[in-house]
Amino acid sequence: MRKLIAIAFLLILGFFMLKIVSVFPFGEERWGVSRHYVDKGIEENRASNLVTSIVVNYRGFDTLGEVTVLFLAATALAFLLATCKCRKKYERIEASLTLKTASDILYPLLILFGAYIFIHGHLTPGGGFQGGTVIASAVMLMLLSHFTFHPNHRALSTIEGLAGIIFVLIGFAGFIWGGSFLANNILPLGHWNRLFSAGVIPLIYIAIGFKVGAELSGLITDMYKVTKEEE
Amino acid sequence: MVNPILIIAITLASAFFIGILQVYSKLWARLFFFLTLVFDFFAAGANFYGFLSGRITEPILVKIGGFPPPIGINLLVGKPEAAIGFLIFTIALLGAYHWERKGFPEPQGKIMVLFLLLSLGAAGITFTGDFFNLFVFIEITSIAAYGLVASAKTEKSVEAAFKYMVVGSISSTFILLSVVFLYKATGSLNMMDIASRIRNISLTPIYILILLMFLAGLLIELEVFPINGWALDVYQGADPVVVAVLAGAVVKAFYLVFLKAGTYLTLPSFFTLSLIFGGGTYLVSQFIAWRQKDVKRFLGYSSVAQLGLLILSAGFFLNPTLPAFSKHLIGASIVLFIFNHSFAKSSLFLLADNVKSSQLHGWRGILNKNPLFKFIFSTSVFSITGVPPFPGFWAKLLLIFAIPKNCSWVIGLILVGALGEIVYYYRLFREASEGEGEKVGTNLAAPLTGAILLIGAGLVAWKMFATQMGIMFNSTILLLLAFSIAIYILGFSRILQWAGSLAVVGYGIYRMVPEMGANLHGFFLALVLVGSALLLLATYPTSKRTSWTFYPAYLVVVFSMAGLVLARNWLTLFVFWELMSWASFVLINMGSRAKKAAWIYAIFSAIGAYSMLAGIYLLPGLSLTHLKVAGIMVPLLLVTGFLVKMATAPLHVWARDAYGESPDEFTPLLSGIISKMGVFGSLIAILYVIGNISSGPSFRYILGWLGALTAFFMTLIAVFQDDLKRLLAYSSVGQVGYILIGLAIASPLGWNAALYHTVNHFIFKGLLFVAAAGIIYRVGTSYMPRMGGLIRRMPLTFLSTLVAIIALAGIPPISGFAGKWLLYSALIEKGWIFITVVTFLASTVAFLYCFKILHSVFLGQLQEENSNVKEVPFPLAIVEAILFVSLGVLGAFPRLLLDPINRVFAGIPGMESPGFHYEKTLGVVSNLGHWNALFLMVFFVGSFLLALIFFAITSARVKKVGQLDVGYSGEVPKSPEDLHFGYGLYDHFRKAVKWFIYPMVTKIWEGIYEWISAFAEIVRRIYTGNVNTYAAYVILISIIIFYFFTGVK
Amino acid sequence: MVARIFYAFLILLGGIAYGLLLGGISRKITARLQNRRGPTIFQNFIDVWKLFRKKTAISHGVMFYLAPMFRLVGGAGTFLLVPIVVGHPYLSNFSFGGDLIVIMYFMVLGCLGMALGAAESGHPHSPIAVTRGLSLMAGYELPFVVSVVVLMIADKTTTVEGIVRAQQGGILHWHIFTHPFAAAAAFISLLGMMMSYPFQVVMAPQEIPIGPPTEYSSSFLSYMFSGRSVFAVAKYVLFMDLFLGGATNLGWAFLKTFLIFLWPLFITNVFPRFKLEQAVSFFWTWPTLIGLIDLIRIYIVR
Amino acid sequence: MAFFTASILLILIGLYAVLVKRNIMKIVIGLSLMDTGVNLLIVSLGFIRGRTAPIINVKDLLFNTSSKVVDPLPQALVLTAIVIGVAVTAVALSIVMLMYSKKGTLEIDEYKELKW
Repeated sequence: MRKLIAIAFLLILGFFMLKIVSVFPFGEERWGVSRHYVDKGIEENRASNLVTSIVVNYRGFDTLGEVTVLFLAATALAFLLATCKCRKKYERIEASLTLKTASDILYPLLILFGAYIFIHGHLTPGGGFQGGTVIASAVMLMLLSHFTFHPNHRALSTIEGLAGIIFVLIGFAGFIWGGSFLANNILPLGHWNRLFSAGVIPLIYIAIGFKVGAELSGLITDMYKVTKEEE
Repeated sequence: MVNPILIIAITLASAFFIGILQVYSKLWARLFFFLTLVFDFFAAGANFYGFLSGRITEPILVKIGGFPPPIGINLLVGKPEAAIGFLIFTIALLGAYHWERKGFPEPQGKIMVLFLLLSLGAAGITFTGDFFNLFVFIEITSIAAYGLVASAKTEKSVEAAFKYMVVGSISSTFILLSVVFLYKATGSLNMMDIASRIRNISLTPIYILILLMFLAGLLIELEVFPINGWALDVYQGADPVVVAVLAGAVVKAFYLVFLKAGTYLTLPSFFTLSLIFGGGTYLVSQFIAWRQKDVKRFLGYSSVAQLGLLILSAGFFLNPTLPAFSKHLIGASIVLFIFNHSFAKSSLFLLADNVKSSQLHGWRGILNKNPLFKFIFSTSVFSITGVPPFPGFWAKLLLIFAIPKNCSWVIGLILVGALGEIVYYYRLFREASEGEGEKVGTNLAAPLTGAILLIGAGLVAWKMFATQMGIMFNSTILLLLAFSIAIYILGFSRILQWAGSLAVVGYGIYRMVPEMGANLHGFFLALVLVGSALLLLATYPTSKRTSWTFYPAYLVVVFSMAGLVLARNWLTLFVFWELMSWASFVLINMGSRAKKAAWIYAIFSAIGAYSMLAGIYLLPGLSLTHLKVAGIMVPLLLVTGFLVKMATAPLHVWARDAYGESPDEFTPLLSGIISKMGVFGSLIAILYVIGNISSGPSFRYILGWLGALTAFFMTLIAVFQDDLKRLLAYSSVGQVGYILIGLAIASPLGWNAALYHTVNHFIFKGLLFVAAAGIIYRVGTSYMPRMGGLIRRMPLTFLSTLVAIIALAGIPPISGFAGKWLLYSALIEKGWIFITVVTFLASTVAFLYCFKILHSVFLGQLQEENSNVKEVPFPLAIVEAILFVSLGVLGAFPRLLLDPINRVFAGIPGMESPGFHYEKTLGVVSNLGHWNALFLMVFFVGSFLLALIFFAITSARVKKVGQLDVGYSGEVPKSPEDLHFGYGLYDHFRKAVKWFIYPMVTKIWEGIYEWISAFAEIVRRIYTGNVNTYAAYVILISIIIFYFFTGVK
Repeated sequence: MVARIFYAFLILLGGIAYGLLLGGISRKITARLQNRRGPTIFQNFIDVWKLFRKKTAISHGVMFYLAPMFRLVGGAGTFLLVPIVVGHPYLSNFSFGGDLIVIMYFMVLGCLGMALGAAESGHPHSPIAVTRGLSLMAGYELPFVVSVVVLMIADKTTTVEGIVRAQQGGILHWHIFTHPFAAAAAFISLLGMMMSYPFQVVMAPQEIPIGPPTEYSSSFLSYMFSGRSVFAVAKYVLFMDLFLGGATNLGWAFLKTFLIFLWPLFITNVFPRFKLEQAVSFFWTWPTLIGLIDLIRIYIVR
Repeated sequence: MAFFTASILLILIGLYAVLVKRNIMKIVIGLSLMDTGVNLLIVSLGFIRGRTAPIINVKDLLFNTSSKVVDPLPQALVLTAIVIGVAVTAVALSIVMLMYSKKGTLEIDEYKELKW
């Protein structure tokens, strides 16, 4: 009965949603403000990845918020799990040698890869978030495979905070020298499709990359640590 | 001006920094945390002040990244945003301070980051001018809130956080989807830009659907019924500090978004939507809180209700058809509501944090533990329930008078809801002031700040809006009210307070003399001031029991009555009326057994006040002049308010205990003068409104019957009371019934009767209550069967009581008869013969209790335990003497009072001739009969003296014997108890009239209360506590919104 | 004025004497109906004189002392406020002092005073009797008021003179004929007022000897007795004025009051005693309903 | 259209789990599903037929760009939305862990202490 009612509700809701999307034919050309981003993006920001140009500059404030959300989640999680006795005891099996060795090899490579992604965020698909996530996955891999692996929590927190502060400071620099918060006119924009181009965008993305990497690593560690403390 | 982006950026940076800092030093983290909050507070404050002072005129537009609005994100901070921002950081600072004092939970650094980001998120929601950015900030706020709600890490708090999170996720899904759809539909994310683009596209149903989806998401966050189960759980389960910030600050940010949505997204059904959801939430929540046993949850219900009211106001505020002035009023009302709710509710939650138990019974008596706690609690509760001069009152008033007349049912909804609110808030008040409770915490600085801010805001609102609404205040009255409050300072000595109060009232009389007497207002003014001065004299503080706040509250009552009778406008009258009612509530509540009585008093006061307010709202004009109204509704509503104070049946239920249990020093005022304000009100209502309606006579006839039935039944019930004050209470109510009859007759004779009896009743009932106070003070009980024989101990009190009783019984030659004579003459002249019969009978029955008072208290056998009591204290004796002498003088010379009354009526059309004249031999001559008061007095006194002298000369030696020496079948009784006939007086009569004294009205009121509670109980069950159900409600309500508010079928 | 006071004094004495005499007659008739010889019809004079001449009097306090005066003044005052012969310079008494409303309330004064004195005596029977008396009063007042209101409305006056004047011009103009139901109600309530059987529960000689004044004796009692007698006469006169068209001279007055006096006497000797609640219930139902007939008629035809 | 339908279906399935499932973890999974659905929907709303990704890495794209690439804005938005979704899920999971540590069960009916 409950299920039937739920399905009925959801079907009606789905009907309304479909109604809405039906007025936007799939694949139809329909520009709004983003036409400006597309047409003027290169001129204004010199970042060949338009999405990055939007994420970091046109809507950079959203991204600041996004970073905050992540930071917030990490903090909340750390806070909530700080005193939690959350897991029953269970036997931990040592990872196999193959896994350990592979992880050892992959770990620096993954971090490097992540760094690559966020450094090239303004040129290629990907960016700070993606890069950070890759770095965190490296940490996760190590955590899973190495029983004794312990990322330095203080360092993570510090990196996380500093990266965030740098983001804000870059914004401030724009405010002080460029006339508005997060303005992208304080550094030379450089040439299109070069690594050193697009003004502050790569800097911000690097900061984000560090931040996200540190945050997600911390997050994973926090969750993981809870399970370990019991033993 | 501080650039809003700085507030956000600096807060963010410091949140990050605290994240680092807390790893190294908690102290520094804490310091930095507060530094940031203080900075935010001042920065937001500077912006708000800039707007207030007019230094900033245009809204501040911040272009982030330097891009003009539709391209980049921008912040748009106008006056409302600045205000809400300031509010958010104020509440956040208070909350943080409170939490700091209480101790942050570990790990502290993390929780501080969460707290900071919560306020930041709320500020971001407020400031942003971009829809997607709004979504991001909503998410920041929500996630911080999830964490904070769970921060207590108790089972309840975690559960609440989970529910919040599930429902919040659905809400943000709706918001996100609708924002993206909006982008698709309009090509923009900027609010202003979308607003201008919308004007150019036609509002297709699909487009409306998108907007509705956005609103549905918002309505979840705004806790509308019935999708607010999560919110209530959060209120109940989370740490009160968190709740204080959520309810006080965060929700207000969401509300601002709601307002913005209404402004920018021109949604045709916005008005209906906000009316239905706001009004529904408001009404339902006010009632389902009735049976709630958990204080925090019940505060939650109240919060939800207040939000509902705000949503409703938003609907009106954004209604384009509203006239500009009404819009202005509603805007002001919204501001006041937000302020009021934020600070009052936060204070209450922070107080709840100081109480160990959150159960209602755990709150029992806690007000008596800490006066500061009591102050904060009372202030907050008063403000929320709309007691003047707190902002809640002005908010309600402004809102009501801004709502157009064609939506007058909304007024009904608001007032009924407000009534529900009174019921449960004062139930808490009652519980919290009853007996001695557990110790409360002393972490009171933050709520105290809130309370002080409320008072300040109330006064500012008074100054700002009173004149705009046409409320005029007599400056002398205001000065005197200020003095009244100032009397509080003398609280270290009750005697000093008493003397100070007398001085203030004396000064008031001195200042007001020119106003007195000349007309109706002046007449009542004289009664109020002179009468209160006399009764105040009798409040001579004989014991330490008197509370510090007794005299201030007493004087507030007195001067608000003065302001009331001087009012030249219905609204002014109403303001003072409320002030009087609530100040007297405070006084009644001081009685040690009066808590329930005070609760009931509060409820009935509210019934009266709100129906009066509705009546005033429906009047075609506000000034006290003849107003033409159609139908019986307006006068009925108007008069109900006054009838409550007169305790006319069936609105008398409050009177017995309120009179009986209120402090003995206060009861004389309650009966003698406060009830007369009802008389004043009814008089002017009849004069200016009821006299002019087409159904006038029949309506007045009903009033007459009400008066007669009140007189009869209350008198009958009074006969069977064994408690002195309760007996006098019923008697008082019954006597006021006579006055109502006189008013209803509305002939010159009738009104003369009414006013004469008004003054007279003040004299003799004031005297009786003063005497009762003295007796109770000396004997230590108000239970009459335990008294008796006091004539030997208190001769003066007996004499004055005797005279008062003769006046009460209306027996010539004492002045009480005058009112009776005038009333019967008026009744017979008018031809209301059935009422005449009932009235006559009532006054006959009154003899029964008259004898009962005299016998049970003064006559019969003196009990041994009372054998050492003394005469009443000297000031009381003076008052008694003054009053009984004036009864006698008026008895002989009724013209002393009749002439001023006639002067009062001389200015009123149709009342120029008093309906009687004076002749030398016949005395007062009406069209029907005559009555020579002076002759009767002389005749009676003369013949009495003659008989006495004759007796003294001629009769035999009179031998005085002891009290036990009675003819008792030859036995000599041993103790007075055996001989005193005190218990069960009139038991035989009770058998005869048992059908009449069945407390039917009380039973009906109780039944209504029970039924509403039971119904509320059923409605309350929809909050099953199961998160699946909550989510299902969300979906259901969204579907309903989508279905009914668009053309899409 | 002096002459007027003097005559009033005389009339009062006459009233007292008449009252005492009627009391004696009543005792005689009752005795005869019960097959007793009974006392002489002047027995009440003898009693009063005897009591008055007693050497000592017991007092229980101030109110106790004053109550007989209250009683006497209340009775006498009422008597003097009711006009015996309307328009007569002296026999109209002090009727200028007040109308019927005044009289009705003045009547209570004596009762109240007596009740207070009796209550001060400290004897439990006194308050029992007083409360009974007051309750009974609440009972009989209703039908009486109903009929009085009928008369007031019908004659458009509240003065006794006005009511009497309205009945002039023939026996059929008497209110007992023009408003028979109202009169019936009033006369039934007169039974209660006189506290005769079946409404004798106040005095209740069996349980609470002679009612409220149980502690009174000697000269106090004589005062009370006189007061009571004249009070009774006042009521007869009032009824005469209200229902039997008043009197044009003393002879008529004696006749009519005597007739009214006889009415309770007949009833007294036929009925047993009502309990108090029965009495009140009775008064509030039957006589009231009877009176209401006329009240409704007046309400309609007015 | 298939994309739209599929992503809406995904949202609905997620919601279904929230409405019906008794296990807290499943509810959280439902929320996560819902997020995914929304993200998909947003991305597909930005799609324009026959266009390339909005990365101007060849000269050709530099001119008349708006006729050659898809709408980049929804992608930017989705990036944010994804991160937010992750954050919410993380917090949700930590709350679930706390709940489990309190009562040792994931049954939703056990968490009805707050009601009425």
